[in-house]
Amino acid sequence: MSLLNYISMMRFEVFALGIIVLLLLVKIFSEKLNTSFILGFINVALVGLLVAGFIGHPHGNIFGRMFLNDGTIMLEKQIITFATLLIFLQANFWLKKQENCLEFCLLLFSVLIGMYFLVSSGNFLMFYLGLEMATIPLAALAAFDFGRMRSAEGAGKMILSSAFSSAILLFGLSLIYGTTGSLDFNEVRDAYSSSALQLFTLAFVFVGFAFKISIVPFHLWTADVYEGSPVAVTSFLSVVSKGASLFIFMTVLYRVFPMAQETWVHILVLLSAITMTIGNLFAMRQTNIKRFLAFSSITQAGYILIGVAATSSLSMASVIYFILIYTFSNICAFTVVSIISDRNGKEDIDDYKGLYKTNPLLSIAMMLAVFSLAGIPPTAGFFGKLFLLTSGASSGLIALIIIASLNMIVSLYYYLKIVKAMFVDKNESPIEKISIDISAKTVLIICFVGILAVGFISFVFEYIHSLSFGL
Amino acid sequence: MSEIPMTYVLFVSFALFFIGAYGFLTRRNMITMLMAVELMLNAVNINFVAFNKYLFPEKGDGVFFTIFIITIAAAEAAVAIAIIINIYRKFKSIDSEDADTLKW
Amino acid sequence: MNLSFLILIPLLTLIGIMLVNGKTARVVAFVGSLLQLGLAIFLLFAYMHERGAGNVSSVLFEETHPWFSQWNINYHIGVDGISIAMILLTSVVLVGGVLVSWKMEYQSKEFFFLLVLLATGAFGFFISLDLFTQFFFFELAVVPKYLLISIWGSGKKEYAAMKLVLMLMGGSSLVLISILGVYYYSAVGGVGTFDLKKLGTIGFSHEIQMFLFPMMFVGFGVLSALFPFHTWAPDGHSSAPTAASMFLAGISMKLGGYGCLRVAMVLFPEAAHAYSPYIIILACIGILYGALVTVKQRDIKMMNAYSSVSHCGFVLLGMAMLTKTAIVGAVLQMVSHGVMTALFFAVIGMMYERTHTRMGDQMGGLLKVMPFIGTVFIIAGLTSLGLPGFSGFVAEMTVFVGSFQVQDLFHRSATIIATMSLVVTAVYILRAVGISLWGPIKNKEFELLPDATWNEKLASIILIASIILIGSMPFWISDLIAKTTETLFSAVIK
Amino acid sequence: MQNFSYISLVLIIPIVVFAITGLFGKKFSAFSGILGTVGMLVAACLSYFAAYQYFIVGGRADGVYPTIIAFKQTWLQFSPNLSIDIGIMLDPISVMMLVVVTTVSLMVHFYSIGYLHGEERYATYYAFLSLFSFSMLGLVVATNIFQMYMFWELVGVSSFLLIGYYFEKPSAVAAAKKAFIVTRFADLGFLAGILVLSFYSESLDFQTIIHRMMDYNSPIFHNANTASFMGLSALTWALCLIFIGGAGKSAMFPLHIWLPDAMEGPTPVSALIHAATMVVAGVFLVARLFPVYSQVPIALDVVAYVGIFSAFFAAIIACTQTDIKRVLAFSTMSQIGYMMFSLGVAGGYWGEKGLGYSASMFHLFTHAMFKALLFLGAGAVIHYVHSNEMGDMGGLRKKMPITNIVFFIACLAISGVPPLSGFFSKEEILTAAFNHNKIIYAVGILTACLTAFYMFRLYFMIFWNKSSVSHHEGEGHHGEAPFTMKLPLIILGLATIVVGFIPFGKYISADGSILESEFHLNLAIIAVAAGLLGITIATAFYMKPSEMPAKISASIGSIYNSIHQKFFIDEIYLFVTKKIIFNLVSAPAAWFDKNIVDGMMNFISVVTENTSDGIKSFQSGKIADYVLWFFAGVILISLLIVFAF
Repeated sequence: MSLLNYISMMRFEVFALGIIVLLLLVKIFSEKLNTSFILGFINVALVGLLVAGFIGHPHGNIFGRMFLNDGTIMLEKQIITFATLLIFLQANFWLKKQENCLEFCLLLFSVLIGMYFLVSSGNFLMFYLGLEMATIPLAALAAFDFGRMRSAEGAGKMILSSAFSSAILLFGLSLIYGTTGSLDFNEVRDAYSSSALQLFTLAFVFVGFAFKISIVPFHLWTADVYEGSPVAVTSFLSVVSKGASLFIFMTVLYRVFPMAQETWVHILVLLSAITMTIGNLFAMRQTNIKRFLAFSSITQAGYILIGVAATSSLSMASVIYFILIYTFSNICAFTVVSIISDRNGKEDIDDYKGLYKTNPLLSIAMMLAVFSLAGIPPTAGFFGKLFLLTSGASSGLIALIIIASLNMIVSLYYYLKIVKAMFVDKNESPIEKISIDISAKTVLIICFVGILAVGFISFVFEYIHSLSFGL
Repeated sequence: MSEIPMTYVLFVSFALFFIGAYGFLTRRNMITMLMAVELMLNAVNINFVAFNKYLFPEKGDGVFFTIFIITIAAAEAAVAIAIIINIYRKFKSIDSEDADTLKW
Repeated sequence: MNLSFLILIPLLTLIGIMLVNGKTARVVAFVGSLLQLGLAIFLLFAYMHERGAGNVSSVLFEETHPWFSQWNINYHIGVDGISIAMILLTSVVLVGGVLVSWKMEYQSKEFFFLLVLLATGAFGFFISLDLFTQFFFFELAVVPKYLLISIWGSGKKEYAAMKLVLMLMGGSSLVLISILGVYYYSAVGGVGTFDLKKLGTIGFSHEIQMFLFPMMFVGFGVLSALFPFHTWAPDGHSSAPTAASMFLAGISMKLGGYGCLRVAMVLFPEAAHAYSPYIIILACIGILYGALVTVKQRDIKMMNAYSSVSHCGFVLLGMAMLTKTAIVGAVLQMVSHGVMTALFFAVIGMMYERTHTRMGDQMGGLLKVMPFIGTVFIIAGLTSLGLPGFSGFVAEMTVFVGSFQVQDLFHRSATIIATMSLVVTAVYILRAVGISLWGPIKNKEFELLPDATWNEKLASIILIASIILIGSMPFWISDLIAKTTETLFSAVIK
Repeated sequence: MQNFSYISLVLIIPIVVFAITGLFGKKFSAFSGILGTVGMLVAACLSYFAAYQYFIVGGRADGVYPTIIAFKQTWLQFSPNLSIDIGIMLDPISVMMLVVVTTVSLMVHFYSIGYLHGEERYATYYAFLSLFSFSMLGLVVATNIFQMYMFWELVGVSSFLLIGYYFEKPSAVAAAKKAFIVTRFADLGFLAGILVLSFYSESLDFQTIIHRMMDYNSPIFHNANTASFMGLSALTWALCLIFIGGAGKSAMFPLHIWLPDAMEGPTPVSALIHAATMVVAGVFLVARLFPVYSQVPIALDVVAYVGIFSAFFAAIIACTQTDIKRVLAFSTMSQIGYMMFSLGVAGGYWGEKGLGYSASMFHLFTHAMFKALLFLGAGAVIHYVHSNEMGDMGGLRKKMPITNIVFFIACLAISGVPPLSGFFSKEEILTAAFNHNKIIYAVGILTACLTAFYMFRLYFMIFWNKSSVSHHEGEGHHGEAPFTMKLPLIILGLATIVVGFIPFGKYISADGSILESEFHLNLAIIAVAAGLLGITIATAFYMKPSEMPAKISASIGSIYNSIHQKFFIDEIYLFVTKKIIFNLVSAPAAWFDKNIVDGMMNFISVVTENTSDGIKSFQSGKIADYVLWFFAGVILISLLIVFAF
């Protein structure tokens, strides 16, 4: 295998690594940093990454099956890259004001590389490395807002709980290694015999994922970190980090533990029901919009688990499809939050009262976003959610679907509260008219198109389905 | 020389793991909590090495993994301590109970 | 006849409303709705022509395009007699609604946008033959109501809007569950199907029917104010702005009825038989209880809202009787009530706009001040209490005659109980007429109030014309519906 | 067989007039009266011609008058058997009713030109009048029981609109509502009856129903007669229920309460609707279905007893009323009671037994004439005096000579004094009653006496009694009445005198054959004597101002009072509706809806919110707690995996 092949296989990783190196060099050699130049460069680089994904479809594995690549993984990476691009664009305005803009980019790309490796991993070692790489810099990012107490507190909670979670995960992995004699996904699968100890280890591994995806009761850090972090990091956490973890979660469950399917489907169903219910109940009472979106994203994770539990190729396609749609909707919402928060630091739902009067575009964007999250037609969220439920139905998870549908009513309630604040409520001093910078505007437009079009255009789903697999 | 049976080793590692977990749950000082995590990670390390040595000596997977864990644990500790210092600056305390402004 | 135009025109109208500025939106909405009405009428004639030419397939103008082929989801549309009646109703009410809101000042562009969006959902719902597509349109017609009510409404609008949307969403959740259940159980090796026509031929087992039917029926039933899930209706209708009330009571409630009838009963005929007594009981409670509660209302908008509960009970009663005539009556009642209640809400809105009160006893003597509006109110009232010559009579009598054909004491008592509401209806309608229109003028300020403007007149005339068209010449529409009923409900009809 | 298709014009003209005056009446208000009158004149002429053609030219076929369907069109198809047809059916009674309705309507149209001159809503009035005429005509020519029901409702609503014509008067509003709701309540019975009857006879068509129900051997009749509910056969139920409808419209006890109040409407309207035409619809309904009724003795008995009781009951009340229109209203009720029991005592369908049927129709016909005359006369008086109270009148015979004369004629007629029309019809009724049921006959005679008494009480109180009416003198009052009002009075007066001589039995009888009514002299003498007795007492009491009536009423105190208060029937109704229905059913229902049913929904939301609030400590903000939960989760899942799944 030629070097070119290696690079082609690992194009995302290599590309991202190159950027990191470049940034470091810039950091070392330039006296005074030109932030807008760096931002422009990163924007272009991310677009380049995205484009790079479209050239050819490398299949195969390298490093002794440590690193895998196929269509699904490429797609997942592209979604991750795309989401990162959107988030970065959204954060441009904020980053311009930061002295340490470069560090932010460095950390972001480290996380990104971690995620690339994570979704590409074919071995638990690689998986672990990717996971930690995607977590530790993220904790640093969460603490990026030096000046704010909350940022530090959130980051502290994140790093400590993630350390704990990875310790538990590792313990599980060590037991897997002990019982199967390998860390390679395929070999583990072949050696897996569903003995009591192995099932026990499954629980430990499971929890490692559950932490990242913030499934109840492993979600408690989520809201605090979301609230404390800068908006850009929050959206990254809620979209990219969660998405990447879900991708690998599915891969691991489907590829490594098919023997224990019955066991983990039960657990997934149980946790899914708990997750959406608890997420909803907490989301109802939030007043901070970021915290609110944190719980909303927990609820969404609950819905996604339905698709994971359904274990068919259609359900996997639905999950990826949903994550794509969720990306659009959540980023749209966070973009609005960041635009407002960056200008005047207002993050309370009450501050949004009367927003439509002064900022119609932002309100409509927010409305579309929450409707999409709530699964209201004609937004794409409707299709995403319905496909998840349909996949659940096809696998006969009727009870779970009933719970999910009931939860959708509750979630509609609080999503409508946001809409109500913006469109209905009167406010003496609403947020004044905001001129939106061009990059954020681009994000909003892309999200508009995404939210409205991804659902109707069946091609997207067909494409995803052609790449997905199931049990 | 008779070998120490693997179960002995595993006993130590399991004990270490749960001691670490217990420490994490009961300590309020963040640095101590971090140390507790290190204990847990070391338990995992022992596991890996022991399994590698006793059960699958033909390949070095476990040992390699251990090395990576140690490395990453260091990185993790670095970031964690940085954050904890930051917390100390803001809260004038590294007691985990004090840093609870974000809740509900 | 390409049915997709029925969705396309509202969509283009929506785009048009988005593009133009402020005041022009109403013109666009009006033109769009008129085109739609024209199209609906054309569709009626095209349908009759096809039928006349001997086309006997159960639905006409079918069109199928695969949409999400992995799920077996198709964009499958087509119409039968029942849906044509509903489409006509929707387009008439839409024109009326747009006209009535002509003078809307506050954020009129958004208002018309949401109104037409609602209509789009309704049109799509009525022509879909694929459960997924149908559900899509069904939900599309729910959430805009929240905004319509909470932004432009009156009274405790926010509470009402939230309650309405959540309850309707609850209904639609049940529908969703049952649709997914259908999908699951229809899968014979591989993926299931959403196609109504195909599902109709599958024949679910008894247990499955017994499990899914109540969910689907109650789910749709919430929308058509099935007791005890009707409480969204009074608050929602009364708080909504005029056009939205018209749409809510006129169309949305019919979405529910149509769903119960066209989907639930067609798919689960056995369960429909098994559950019909319970539905009859609930419908009767709804009819009589709704009417009795209406009597107590001071607020005339509230009155009409509760009376809608009562009237929609006839829809449920008719379909649960499971005779051909009664089912035809149920559909007729949907159409009739749709137009009637739209007219009623329109005229109540006109009165409210002028007097700024919805309390009947604060009005008084309005007939003298505004003869046109007063007359329209009386006509609407007389339609509501089932006067021959107006549509309500035709529908109610068909339900009664149909219901009475079931030869046992239970069904007959139910019919007789239902007929009692006719008297109660007369009581509250006349009471409303008596206190608000007749009698001496209570408030001196009212003496100077203007009568209807051209747009209000036009809206009233269009709606009244439809009422009279159905009421004095019911044969065409009853024929239209009866033929479809025969083929569609052959498995259900006793 | 002749062509009767022109009859549809009789219906079309009023509805067209209604449309024109209703839509464009405002523009040419004054013209609408003339338009309405001319239209009705044409309709009346057509009806007369039709009657002539039907009875005289056409004559009998096979010894009976044929039933001619002039027009029939399916209007609404319920099922293959059941459909509402709109059509025109001509048989003796419908032709007779056509004549009655168009005549009285024409008179009222004409009369109203003067009576309502200068009213603001003049055009509306004529529109409603035309609507009423249309509906009433549609009712009488109905071919289909459902068609009849439809027009039945329509006359109800036109009556409602006309009673509420003076809608600014609260009393008029209340009266209109009452009239509509009470009749509507009764119509429920009618509707239920239709449902039962149509189910068993499998048809809604009058002819078919009658044909099927007359056939003893048919399975259909057998079914209807044997299917029983609570001890009565389905057919009995059907007929009794239908009779409830008829009783409501015809103001039979206990559904009569709306009629006196309905006098709030303009007086010509009372003449047309509440005296001559609409209120006899119930009688007409029973007559229309008489062949079926004749199969069910129980139903006929119900009709008879309700009729006679109402006749007597109303007559008693009429003696105490002081409002002239109310007196007339009760007298109407009483006379309709006559017609009803007359039908009820027509125990059989064939031959002599059917005398009651002919008599009833005859009385309907004559009553229409003289009662319309009385009302129009009363209208002229009210027009002159501007009051309904007898106390404000008296001694008007000088001021209003023509009115005086025609009123006197009408009073004689209603009292059954020969040779005026009322005598003939009432005599026949009493004969029929005598043949059938002696008790009814006795009460009938007593009622006849009372009738004469209160009518002459009325007459004397208006035109005699006080020698002069002081407070009307000085106002420079207009004359008796304009020409438009006088002419109808005269015409109807003449009609009252002559119509009695029509050999009614020859044209109208239950089985369609000629009924030669014999004249029973002794029975006639008793009836006339009863009438004269009543007149005499009235003369004694009321011709001159006298203390006697007051003394008598004082001596029977509470009885008089309860009669004067119409036996408190209104109060009972009021109690039932206001207290029981409104306060004990409706108000709790509304409360229940708001607090229980809706409360349930709100409760769900409250519970959700409370739960949400209750579990908030779950997210305590302390990292140690988070990790504890985390660890608990791990343990729980491990346990679940190992033990549960």
